[in-house]
Amino acid sequence: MVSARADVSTALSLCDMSKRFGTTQALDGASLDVRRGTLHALLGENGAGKTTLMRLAFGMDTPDTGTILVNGKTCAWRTSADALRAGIGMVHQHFLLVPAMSVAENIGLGRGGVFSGFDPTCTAAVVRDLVAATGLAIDPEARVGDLPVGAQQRLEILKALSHDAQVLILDEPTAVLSPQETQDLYAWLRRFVDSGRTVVLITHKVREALQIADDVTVLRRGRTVMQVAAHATGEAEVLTALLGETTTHGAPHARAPRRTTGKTVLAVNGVTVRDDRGTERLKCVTTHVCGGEILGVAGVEGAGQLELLRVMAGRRIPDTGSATRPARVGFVPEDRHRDAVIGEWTLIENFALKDAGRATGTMVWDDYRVRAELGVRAQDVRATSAHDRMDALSGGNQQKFVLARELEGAPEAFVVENPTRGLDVRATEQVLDALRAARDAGVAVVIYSSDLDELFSVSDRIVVCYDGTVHEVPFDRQAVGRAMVGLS
Amino acid sequence: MTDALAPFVEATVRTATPLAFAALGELVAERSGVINIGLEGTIIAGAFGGLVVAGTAGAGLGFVGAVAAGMLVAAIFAFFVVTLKADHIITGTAISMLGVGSTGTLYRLYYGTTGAALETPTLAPFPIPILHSIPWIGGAFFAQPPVMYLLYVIVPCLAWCMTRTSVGLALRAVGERPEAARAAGISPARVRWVALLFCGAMGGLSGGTLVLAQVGTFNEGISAGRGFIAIAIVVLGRWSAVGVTGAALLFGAASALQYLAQAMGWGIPYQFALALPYVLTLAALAGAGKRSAAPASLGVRG
Amino acid sequence: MTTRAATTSTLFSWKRLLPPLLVSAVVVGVIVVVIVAGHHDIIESFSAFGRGSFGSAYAFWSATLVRATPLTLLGLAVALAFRSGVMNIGAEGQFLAGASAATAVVLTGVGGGMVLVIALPAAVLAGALWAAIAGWLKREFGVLEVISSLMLNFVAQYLVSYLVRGPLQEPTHVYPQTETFGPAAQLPLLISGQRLHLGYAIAVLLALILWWMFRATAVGFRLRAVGAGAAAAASAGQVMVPRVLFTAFLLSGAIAGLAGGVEVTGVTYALYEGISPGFGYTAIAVALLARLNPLAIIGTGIFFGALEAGAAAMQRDAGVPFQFVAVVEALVVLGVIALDWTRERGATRR
Amino acid sequence: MLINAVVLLGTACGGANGGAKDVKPVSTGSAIKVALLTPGPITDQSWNGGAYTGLLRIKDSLGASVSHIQTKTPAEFEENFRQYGAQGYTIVIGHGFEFQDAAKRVGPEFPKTVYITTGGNSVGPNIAALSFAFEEPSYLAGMVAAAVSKTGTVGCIGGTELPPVKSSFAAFAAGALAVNPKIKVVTAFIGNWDDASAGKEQALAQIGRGADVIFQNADAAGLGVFQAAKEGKGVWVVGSNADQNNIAPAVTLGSVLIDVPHAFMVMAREVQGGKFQPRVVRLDTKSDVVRWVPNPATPNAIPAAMRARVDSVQRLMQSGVFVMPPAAAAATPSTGAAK
Repeated sequence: MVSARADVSTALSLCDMSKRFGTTQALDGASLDVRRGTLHALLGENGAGKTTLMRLAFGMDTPDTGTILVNGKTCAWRTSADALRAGIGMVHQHFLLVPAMSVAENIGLGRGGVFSGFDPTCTAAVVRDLVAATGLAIDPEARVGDLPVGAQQRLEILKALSHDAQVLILDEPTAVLSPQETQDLYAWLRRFVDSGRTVVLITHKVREALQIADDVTVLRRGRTVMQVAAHATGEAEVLTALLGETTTHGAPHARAPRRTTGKTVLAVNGVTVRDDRGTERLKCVTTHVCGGEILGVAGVEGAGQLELLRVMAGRRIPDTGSATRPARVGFVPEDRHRDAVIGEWTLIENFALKDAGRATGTMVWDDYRVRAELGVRAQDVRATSAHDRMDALSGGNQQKFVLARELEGAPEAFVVENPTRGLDVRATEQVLDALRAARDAGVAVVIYSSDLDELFSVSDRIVVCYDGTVHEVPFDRQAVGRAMVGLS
Repeated sequence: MTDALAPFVEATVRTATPLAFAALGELVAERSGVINIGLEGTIIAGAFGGLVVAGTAGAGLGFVGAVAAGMLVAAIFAFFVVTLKADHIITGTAISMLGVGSTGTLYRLYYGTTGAALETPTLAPFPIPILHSIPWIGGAFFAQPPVMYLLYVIVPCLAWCMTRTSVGLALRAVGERPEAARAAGISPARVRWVALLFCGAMGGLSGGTLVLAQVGTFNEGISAGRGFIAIAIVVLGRWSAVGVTGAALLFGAASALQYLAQAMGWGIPYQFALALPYVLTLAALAGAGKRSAAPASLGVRG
Repeated sequence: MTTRAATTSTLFSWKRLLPPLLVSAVVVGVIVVVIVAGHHDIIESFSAFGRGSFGSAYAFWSATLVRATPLTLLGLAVALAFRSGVMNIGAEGQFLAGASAATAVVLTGVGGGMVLVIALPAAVLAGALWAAIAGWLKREFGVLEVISSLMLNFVAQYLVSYLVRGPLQEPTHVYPQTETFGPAAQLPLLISGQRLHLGYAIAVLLALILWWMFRATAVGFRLRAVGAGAAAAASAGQVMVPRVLFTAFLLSGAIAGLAGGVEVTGVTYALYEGISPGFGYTAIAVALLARLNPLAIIGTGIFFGALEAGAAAMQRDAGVPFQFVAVVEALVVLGVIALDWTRERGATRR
Repeated sequence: MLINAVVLLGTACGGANGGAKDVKPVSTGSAIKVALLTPGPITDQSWNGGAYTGLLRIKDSLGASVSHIQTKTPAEFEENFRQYGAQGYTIVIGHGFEFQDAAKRVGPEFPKTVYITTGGNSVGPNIAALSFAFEEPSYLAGMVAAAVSKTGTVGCIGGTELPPVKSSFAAFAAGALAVNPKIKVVTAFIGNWDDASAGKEQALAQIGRGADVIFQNADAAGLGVFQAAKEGKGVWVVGSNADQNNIAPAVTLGSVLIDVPHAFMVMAREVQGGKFQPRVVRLDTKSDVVRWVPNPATPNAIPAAMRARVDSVQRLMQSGVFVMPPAAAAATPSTGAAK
């Protein structure tokens, strides 16, 4: 079946795509038409099938049914190399880079014939040309593993462009970026589109999508439920399509007056932290949090905020200085899959994981089961039972589970890193509500988020990390934004 | 001292040659993310393949037989490890057993249980003009059977290929992060297949060298653990072609020292001398420091 | 819904039976071809195999289980390490260290009638210490344990070779072995008239203990957490990962050392060079085929014990050579891997 | 005891030409069953290969049913001794001194089976040990080596340090010293019996040290020693265990031979004839089981005077009056009295 709209002006068209993984029907006849020279936002909740659809478009998976048309011609990809050759590039949410190799080598990967020479200096020159042409600054000789996240993302885009991509697919590109980086990226994408090429942007952020996109497509449960020009719709309409119901999302929360307990719960005094190579990531930092307040920490990637949070959570021993912490500190790390849960374990075992370091004697599994079940109920985790495997849960439910675990037993302090990263609208709200509830119960909460809007919507007080130092700033967007880039 | 040095260097190079072939093969396998503990089986298969072919077609073609036999065993390993995504270590153990067992069985089928002493044609040393008369090292490096000179081609080629060609780049990417390679349009499975077949060819060459360039005969245990030593050499050489060659020479030197110690009657218990190479590797590993050069996906199934 | 489930399950049994049958057919087919090519009697070969492994009470108790003892213990050692994320392939060396230590204690004559009470703990300690070298190298220098433990196997092998010709050699200083142990240093037999010794009971008990440890104890949970996700264990559980890895090394080495002590006091009653035909390597297969489950290792231990006992009978009674036996063992392992694959594939297809 | 053995052997040898038919009726009536356990592969053309040839000769000459197994560990030795005993084998031969502990342990359980170890000194009602006077021909080889050596250095290369190998090397050194008191003897062990390449390197190291005659006793690994000699100039090898003169005829002086098949036949006949006597059976030059076999392809390598001298010493050995020098005798395990 070929979509009626799939003509020559359509850069990429996906018709009636279906894909099943095991018992999960990830896509169920979804369609997408992207006009050439437009920025097309692909919206949907977690698990709606956005990423799957784009992986099919990029040849990383083969569809069970459906047709892919590029410039009106039917295509069938065997591997993503075919898609690349046809001018489709993709920037993945989880970067697909080789950390041990240089920028130039990463760009050179998969290019050229079997035995054609690859000259790093030559590719470095190519990269410099690309950098000059695109304005995406990056050092071709740097080792990728040493680069900050923003630079890695620029590299991913450069990689796609180095194949002369006419259609660029980006999967949640702003999730890891600071506000400034996000603005830069959007501006760049706009210029890219204006030069006659095409962008597909996968995102959760409805407002942003409506601001910068030309067209919007919404997926729900593997089907296309809305395909419309951005100017022809509104936030409420999109949200209804997205969630399948009306919602009050987006209404600003009434800011309650600050009501801290006045008692300092968490404090760091003159703390310095060095990384493996001896570089100071935190430079003699002093700050504190009181019970009953949410301290928001802002900062661009690598400014020292993660080290600060880890010292506060007791996950990192400072090289000099001291930290005063209560006995119980809940901690939600940024990288959930790596640092918070074990995918092949049950929820009960994952619940017990928090005690792994200090447990002695035998494990009372019945007790852990009861506690896990209580936690699951408390945070509305959607699981059939506490005996489920962790990786059977969606990302949002996994995150809610981690919150439940870390909030259990009334911790006096709660430290969270980017808690809503990668979550959909509904799950994000639930997570933030949980933080507010904890604050209201008198817990000292510390949150770092790369999303400034989110930070302002939950925090009572905001500090900014800049180059390893911490600054108290007024509760003001402009002040925070300036402090993040080192302007006082 | 000088008259003892030249033979010592020669023994070093001779002992190192089969180890270097096998270790360079293992290097490529490990760079693609596969740890091939079945190398021992590949070497002995190469030794036997070399014997069979050389018996009818001469030493030169014997090496072709050795390479083919090594690749055959490696193909079985690759089928299980790459295609069936089986565990590397358990498959490798089985492949070692299979190589040793099947060569022993076939040897009996071909040559009988108590067959007459086998003598296979061997490659004569081919001194390279001028170079072979360099004092101390000329004999060791430039008056060897021609197969040894292959190393002079393979090592720089491999070093160049791994850093300067798209194939080498693909190989390293697959060993470091297969999903990144897949996203770049490279099939990790195909790369691993090729890497393992190369490893098999080199293992076969190693066995062929033992039989057709050094010993001139075959016996059932002739590989004598070289597959395992080669794995150590790859680690010691920090996963680079030049480093691996250096480590092979170091192993060769340790063995040569052991031969010398016994011939000179230095009175060290010979078990200590034999254990020396392994202790040396452990010491060198400890000295190499924390930053490992190991491919990130080494030994990961799938 | 129910009808659909019923139809799939009937289809299923077919689908489920077919791959194992195919794989078995291929393995048996290759074996038959090799036997025929070697001019051996097929029926005699197979019946010898059956006789030697399970064919009689003697075959089972005295051949299969006696061989299964070191394989089970070492399989448990390997499984403990692997489940904790430690790739200890040095069980062979730790086995030899344990055997040497137990022998040394027995030969000093300490403890009189209770010498085993000292000798076996000494074996445990020696195995743990031998493993600790690799563990220490990993903790201090980040040395890959796969390599270091493999290297240590060779060092241990030469160490035993030295010991039986040096400090531990029998009194006449002629033979490269130790004196035979007295009855006090011999593990009691479990069944009269059979060779099965207490060591096997220890192995089974240890399997139960490890199963319980992983399932129910905090230590086991910690080991498991580090094996399944070291970063998560460190971050969410505040587990001292390097210390736990080192502990896993010590425990694994201790069990392997015990296996060595059990072998000299239960079977050989003396230390010899070449006391292990590569038990430590076969144990990797034993552990992995049991999917690192301690209880299942009892089964895979018996399986490999039977394989070796049956293979010996094939040599004796059917004249099938030793080298061929290695081929059979390799084919069986590869066959099981292939079966595993068909099962996994079946699981993901569903 | 020793004299007794020799007498018995004499009778057994005398009956050898009579064929199996004469002996059979004396036995239990049915064909005997003989089993052989070797510690290494029977394709080594040396220690293990010789034993297998012996087993086949028992099969062909006596119509025995035979079985062979290659075993690796002491645990397996014992297990297979038991299995053979349980299956009613008449004779079970463990080919090496390392089998004696297993024989001591299993022998009493199966009194109807005769356990024989080649090497060692363990004896029981149904246990005997074959003790090869391997030192005698080794001594002769040492004499020849000293006479042939131009450099005054000769070498010995063994697989691992086993008692029979050590005693043979000691006798070789004694023989060499008897001819040339200034001769140097260097000894090396490869560490295993398989690594032919390492065997070759050991030989090359000794050649580099000046050795020009090398006595090898390393089974399969020893094949590398022959290769080293072939590549060297003026280097000679002495083979061992089996007749190895045809492995590298141009560079081999001769072989220190154990006629294992002969020895096995002697014992098999004795058991079949119901005349088994538990003892250490010393098989020496006199019984013609061990002997020095010069290489017929290189008759002129050994000076005529030395050939004559070797012959005369060999005659002394054959008549049983030769006395080994004390240094060599001390290293000989079989001279320790039978327990």
